Amino acid sequence: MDALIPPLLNGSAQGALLLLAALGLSLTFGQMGVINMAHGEFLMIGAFTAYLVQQVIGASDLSIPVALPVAFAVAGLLGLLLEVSIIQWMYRRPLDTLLVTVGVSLILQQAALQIFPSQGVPVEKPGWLDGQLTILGYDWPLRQVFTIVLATVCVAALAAWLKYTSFGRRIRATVQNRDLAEVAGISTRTVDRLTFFIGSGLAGVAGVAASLVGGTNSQMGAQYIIPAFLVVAAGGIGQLRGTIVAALAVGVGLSCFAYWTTGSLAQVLAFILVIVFLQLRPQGLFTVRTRSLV
Amino acid sequence: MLELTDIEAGYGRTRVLHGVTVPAGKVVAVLGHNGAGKTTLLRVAIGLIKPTKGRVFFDGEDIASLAPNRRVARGMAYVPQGQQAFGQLTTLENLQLVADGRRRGKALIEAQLARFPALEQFAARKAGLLSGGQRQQLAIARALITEPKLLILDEPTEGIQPTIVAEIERTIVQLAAEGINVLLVEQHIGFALEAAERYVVLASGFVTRTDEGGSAAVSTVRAAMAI
Amino acid sequence: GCGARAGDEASASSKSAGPSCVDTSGSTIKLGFLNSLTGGMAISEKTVSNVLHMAADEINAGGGILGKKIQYVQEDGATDWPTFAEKTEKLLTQDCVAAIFGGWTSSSRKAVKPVVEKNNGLFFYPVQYEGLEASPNIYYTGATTNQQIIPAMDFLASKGVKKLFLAGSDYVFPRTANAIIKLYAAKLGIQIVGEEYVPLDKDDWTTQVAKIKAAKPDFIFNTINGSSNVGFIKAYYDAGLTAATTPIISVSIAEEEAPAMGHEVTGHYASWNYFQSLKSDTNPKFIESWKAYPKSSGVTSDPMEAAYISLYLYKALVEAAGSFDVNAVNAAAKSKPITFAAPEGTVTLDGENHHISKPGHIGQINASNQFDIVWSSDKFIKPDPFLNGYDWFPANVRDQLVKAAG
Amino acid sequence: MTETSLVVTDLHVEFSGFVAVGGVSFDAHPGEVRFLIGPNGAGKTTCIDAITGLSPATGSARLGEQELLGRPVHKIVRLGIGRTFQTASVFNELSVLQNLDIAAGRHRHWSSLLRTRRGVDPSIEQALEETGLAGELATPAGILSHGQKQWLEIAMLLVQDARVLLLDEPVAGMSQDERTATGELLQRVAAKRIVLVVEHDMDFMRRFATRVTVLHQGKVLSHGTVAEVQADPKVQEVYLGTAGAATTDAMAVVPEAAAVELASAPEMAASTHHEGD
Amino acid sequence: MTKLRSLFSLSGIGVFAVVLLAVAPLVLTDHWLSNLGKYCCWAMAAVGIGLAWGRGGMLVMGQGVFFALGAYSMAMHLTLETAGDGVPGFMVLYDPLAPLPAFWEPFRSTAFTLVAIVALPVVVAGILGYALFKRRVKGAYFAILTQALAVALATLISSTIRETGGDTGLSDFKYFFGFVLNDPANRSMVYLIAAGLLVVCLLVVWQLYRSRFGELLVATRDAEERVRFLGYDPANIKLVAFVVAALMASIGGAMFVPIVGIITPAEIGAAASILMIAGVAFGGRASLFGPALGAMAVGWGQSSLGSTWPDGWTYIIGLLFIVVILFLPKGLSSLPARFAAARRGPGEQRAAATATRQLEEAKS
Ligand SMILES: Nc1ncnc2c1ncn2[C@@H]1O[C@H](COP(=O)(O)OP(=O)(O)OP(=O)(O)O)[C@@H](O)[C@H]1O
Ligand SMILES: Nc1ncnc2c1ncn2[C@@H]1O[C@H](COP(=O)(O)OP(=O)(O)OP(=O)(O)O)[C@@H](O)[C@H]1O
Ligand SMILES: NC(N)=O
Ligand SMILES: [Mg+2]
Ligand SMILES: [Mg+2]
Repeated sequence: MDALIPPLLNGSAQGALLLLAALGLSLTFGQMGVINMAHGEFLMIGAFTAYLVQQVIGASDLSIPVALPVAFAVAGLLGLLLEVSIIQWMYRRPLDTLLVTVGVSLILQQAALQIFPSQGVPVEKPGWLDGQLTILGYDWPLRQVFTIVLATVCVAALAAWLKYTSFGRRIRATVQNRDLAEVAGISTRTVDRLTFFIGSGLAGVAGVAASLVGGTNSQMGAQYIIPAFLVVAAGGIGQLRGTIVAALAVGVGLSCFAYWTTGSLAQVLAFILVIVFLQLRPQGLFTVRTRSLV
Repeated sequence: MLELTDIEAGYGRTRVLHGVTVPAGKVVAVLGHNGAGKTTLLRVAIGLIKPTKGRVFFDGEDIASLAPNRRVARGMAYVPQGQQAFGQLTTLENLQLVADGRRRGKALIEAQLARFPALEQFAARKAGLLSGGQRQQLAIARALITEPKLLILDEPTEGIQPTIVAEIERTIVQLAAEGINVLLVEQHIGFALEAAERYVVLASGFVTRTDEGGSAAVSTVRAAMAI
Repeated sequence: GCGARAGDEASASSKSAGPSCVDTSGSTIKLGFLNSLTGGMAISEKTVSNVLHMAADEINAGGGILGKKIQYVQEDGATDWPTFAEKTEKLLTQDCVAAIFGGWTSSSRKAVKPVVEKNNGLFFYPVQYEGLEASPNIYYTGATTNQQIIPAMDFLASKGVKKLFLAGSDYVFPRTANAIIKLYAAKLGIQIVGEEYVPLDKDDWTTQVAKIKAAKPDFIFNTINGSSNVGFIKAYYDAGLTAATTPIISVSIAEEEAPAMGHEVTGHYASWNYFQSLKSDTNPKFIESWKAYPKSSGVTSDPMEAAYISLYLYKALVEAAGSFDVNAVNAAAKSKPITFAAPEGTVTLDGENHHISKPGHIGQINASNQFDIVWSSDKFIKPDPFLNGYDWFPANVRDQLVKAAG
Repeated sequence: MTETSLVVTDLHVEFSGFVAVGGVSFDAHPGEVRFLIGPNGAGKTTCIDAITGLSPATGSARLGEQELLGRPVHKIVRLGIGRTFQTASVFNELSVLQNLDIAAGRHRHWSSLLRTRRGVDPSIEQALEETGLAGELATPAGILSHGQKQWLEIAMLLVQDARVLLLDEPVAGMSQDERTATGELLQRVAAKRIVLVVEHDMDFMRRFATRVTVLHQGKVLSHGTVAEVQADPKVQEVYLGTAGAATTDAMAVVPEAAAVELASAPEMAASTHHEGD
Repeated sequence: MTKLRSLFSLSGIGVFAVVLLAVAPLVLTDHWLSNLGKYCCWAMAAVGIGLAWGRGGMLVMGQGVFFALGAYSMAMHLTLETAGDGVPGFMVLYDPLAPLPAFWEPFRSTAFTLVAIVALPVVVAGILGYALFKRRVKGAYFAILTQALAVALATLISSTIRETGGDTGLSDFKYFFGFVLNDPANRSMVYLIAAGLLVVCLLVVWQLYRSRFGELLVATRDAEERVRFLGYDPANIKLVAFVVAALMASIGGAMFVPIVGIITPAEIGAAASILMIAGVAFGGRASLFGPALGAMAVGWGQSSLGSTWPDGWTYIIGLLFIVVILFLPKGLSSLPARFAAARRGPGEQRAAATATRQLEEAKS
């Protein structure tokens, strides 16, 4: 039990954070096909926003609840800016979006390094997140529980939005065939912008959660980007439930490996396992097939 | 209703259409060999290609600057060539996509499912898994759901079984009778001429003949196509 | 045509260290500054770089070195060790600088070392490190192990610590430091109840902290570098650990880092040779100048101080030698004791191993993120990078290392 | 008949519970233009998919002595099976010549892959003539029109020297003249090869089919000569409707002379490619 | 016409070779010559990426993995050569008593090392590529997967400090197959080997591009499934390109070590792998010279702009990515053709005359 429960508890929180980081990607990458390598920097922007909110209203109990929507809006607007200025010209060559956004991510990192103190900024945990929950005799930090709750809320909201509004359909239609979507009466531009806004905004929310876990600095986004992509890919492109399962699996896996071996090796093992999994199931956990040939 | 005048258009530096004019008419047929530019012309009409020259009038208004989805909102509908559907969406979702936000959306879908039994049968199947003809039926149903004022059809019966071809041909005639305009590209010259009030023959991107439909002789048309 | 082969060493070394291209004829002298201004380590190194600029300005205002104004060439090591090597070579052979100042991680130093040795240049390294090194072309102004790690262990022993947990970043300094800690702990009768490493660029410590919590140590020895510390501290407090129950002693959290943790860290300890709170004759002036400096971060810290004095040390060396020539400088270092009134006190250079004597201090973090000094070594500690004076350090390892270092 | 034939026996294809093809048997021999017709969704394309290894199937599909089912796609092709697709797919970035050269590659030794192409294979030249694409030699295939792409696909099959040609709606979207030309091309090709055509154009079928198999809901509904099939009331009910009897299409009024005149390929080419001249 | 173009390219390679092998050693200082050697190593990897990505459509974002295979093979050998009979110094540091790890032992042998530099990438890329391509992993999946591999390998090396030197890397090599590395004459010899190998890489892709394989590769890029129906297994076609690319990266990595004198996980991880791609995209992914020249330009930019303007350099490289991909998806090497096309004007593009001429030419 001692070797199982703690990594399970830790791991689900780690998975929840990964899920938050991957959620936006499951929209912009999974649904729209844009490989946004600057997603990690949107997350970073969310974290810096949390810091700025704390600077303005103080590190009170309210600061994090306030920071969440603000970070969503700030990161979302930046995402929108990126879409309007660059991504919109690239929908017909999705692989190239990867390279363009690598450029964006380099620029955002450097800008953050120059705007904020180079050693990073402190984001403080509100008092109500101090303490632990006792589960089966094991302490579960409230901060971890909070991350899980936040991820659950975001997932539920996103799922509901995709399911109960026609928007989900429109996103998928737009990605599959822009011309056809356009002649089916869908304003593909609106769809693109809104999707990118929400996807980037979710990265901002993830950034607030991440700011409570590690350092808030120019490099923080780089830690999340590849695992987040792996999670989306392993879950099956465009499959929300796949992303959820994959994120939790990777989080718990990372934590278990780190518990049983070392932190560094855990990273390697988790990566290798996802890669092997993707090799076995190249379309991810949940697959959609069509007959179309090319 | 729809009128294209002196259209020049193409892809990149390749010019495909050279001063093409399509008159207004209830049912207008565009005829021509492979590669004559028929599809290109229809893409100009719906707005997927911006013409380099010429004007596009719809309801007496110049719509050249409107995006396709705005044109659809004004009552144009387009069935592209090649059995196109949103493969990852189910048949029903393909229809809901265009019915969303319309009054009586459900009823409109029902009506089309009744018209095409195969679609009803496979409503829950991903459209990408449908057979070619089923997909084509889906494409037509999708266009009809929008209750268009003008229907643009690019070889709508291609790949469809004869009984349903007959159904579609009947539908076209019926729609025309109901006052819906149709711009039709069709290889079945016989039917096209029968249904069309006017027709245009394209050859290598030039209009080689424009005339009244109905009584026109197939041989005249064929001659014009071969110029 | 082919050059020298293994075996004809003599001809090779004479060829490689060609005549220096340093130009000492003008009214200025070129120095190279080399730190990571971009990439992950910029977080720590930018301040060091800034303080070097300040020292150069000060020295220039005071008339320069041997009457020559410092003209510095700034290079970016970009947190990439091969880049450090490339830039070192560039500074020495293209810019012809008389000496290079900078670096932070031991990795960067290890990349620079062969290049300065090959070109017979000079490199001044300002950060505490794992020892076991002494290059004729490097001067070390940060602490070696017997000036920081060993005092920290002595302090822990004096507090009656029985169980110690080691947490570090996964690279050469923490690994080596912990290897030494383990040897010394065995001697002191302190039990090491666990050892955890996380890569420098990762900062999720939650699982490792869970392990620490389970191991119930009396103290945690922290050799984590850079922003990974933030994640460590956050996970530590999330888990309900506190300074009262499980204090941390750190060798890389200083005045600069303490307020950046996102959690107050009052009550924890750090082992350094310099604290801003240190009372010495020269410290107030140093703090004041730094606070007034345009690119200032407001607080001073040990690595900054070590960088600051490295430039003054160089000035002292050159003036003692009366020349910028490397061999002359090294000879001067050997022949007469070079001392310098540093903010940490009057330090003396060891001409043999190129390290300086330093006072050992343990500070405890207070509410204003400054350090209250709670323990000090009775005198300045002589640098002993190879731990010759410590019998618990295995002689065969020392021999092998010396041999491997050539 | 001594030449190898394509024999399909009791072919089954199932997609997660849905039976797309449920026990279809038919055969095709060199010298005939074999037609496979049936309502949309009857399983025609799926049959071809199964034979070419695209869909997993049970039953048997043999070319001569060789069982085809269960082999990977490219191995089946190497046995001499070639196909076209309902929606034409060619290599858009490559020129017509390059497309054909690649198609011809199956017979070359692998080492020739590393060498540069010198000259145009006679088979390619012939295929270009046959399909009237000679003028489009250097055109990137991506900018060919719909019909031209279909010809290119047929030409690729020709140079591939496939023993079996499976053509999925090869004349869809072609004008009448082009249909005629294509049909005649197929007749010529069929002299030495097995040709299986899926089509909904009944006039085309009437003109060129030797034997017809009708599928319906994954089963064989009927088979026989054109006349036999057309007369079958079951076929009329589910598929032909009135088209079985009536001649709505222009084909009926095409003067024989015109068709003959159009059959010669170069003129056909001239009529389809523009700008170039 | 095609023939002419390919001869033109060949003479281009000739000029390139003369510049690299004869002119550069005469005009450059030792420092810049060794920098140029470093760029050549990146250029080798880039030439491979051009083949795999530009022609084959496989966005290989983890060439660092293969770069590492060559680099670490070489570095282990050179480390052992420097250490003589003993255990390398850094290993003593972390665990004085443990022996040399078993996988180091064979790298004492020169022959084994040379074989490993060639065989390791072939075997690893072969197995990996076979697994991925047979399972039809492609597009973004492939890109992310290969990138993840590079990250995983870099992390693995970082976390095995005693076995591999960890994050600090391997450095301080004294000899290169018996030659003293500090000797300037030997250093220019090492440079010449690297430059020569780059020229060989260019010749290899030159022949591949003009061969039928080159056309097939493009066909596979455009319509992989369709290729299957022509009797080819696209997996094999892609595999060949992938393996060749891996081999080039490995050789580049191997030469990187004696030239730069240090190898660390940072040189093979995500950022390094992406930078290799930056050069290729910048120069022109599908062209012959684009990838090599692009990689060299990026390397040079890093050395020189990184010096004069360290803060700005990151912005420049970032903007480079954006501007080039956005406006010049075919890289700088497409500029001349663009200008030419613009001058020629519309209409003539599909000139039948050209086609006929080509047919005639091809027939003869
Ligand atoms: N995307 C494109 N880029 C360049 N040229 C194109 C493109 N699409 C079509 N063309 C060219 O434009 C011309 C007209 O094509 P279009 O598709 O309009 O013909 P069509 O009359 O619809 O033929 P079909 O009956 O075969 O469908 C053709 O010669 C074709 O090569
Ligand atoms: N992968 C699949 N998964 C599920 N159903 C499929 C799949 N492939 C085909 N089907 C179904 O099998 C049936 C037969 O399809 P097929 O494409 O063979 O029809 P077809 O006879 O070629 O029709 P058409 O004349 O319209 O081209 C259709 O109902 C189709 O929806
Ligand atoms: N020397 C250090 N802290 O790396
Ligand atoms: Mg068309
Ligand atoms: Mg079909």
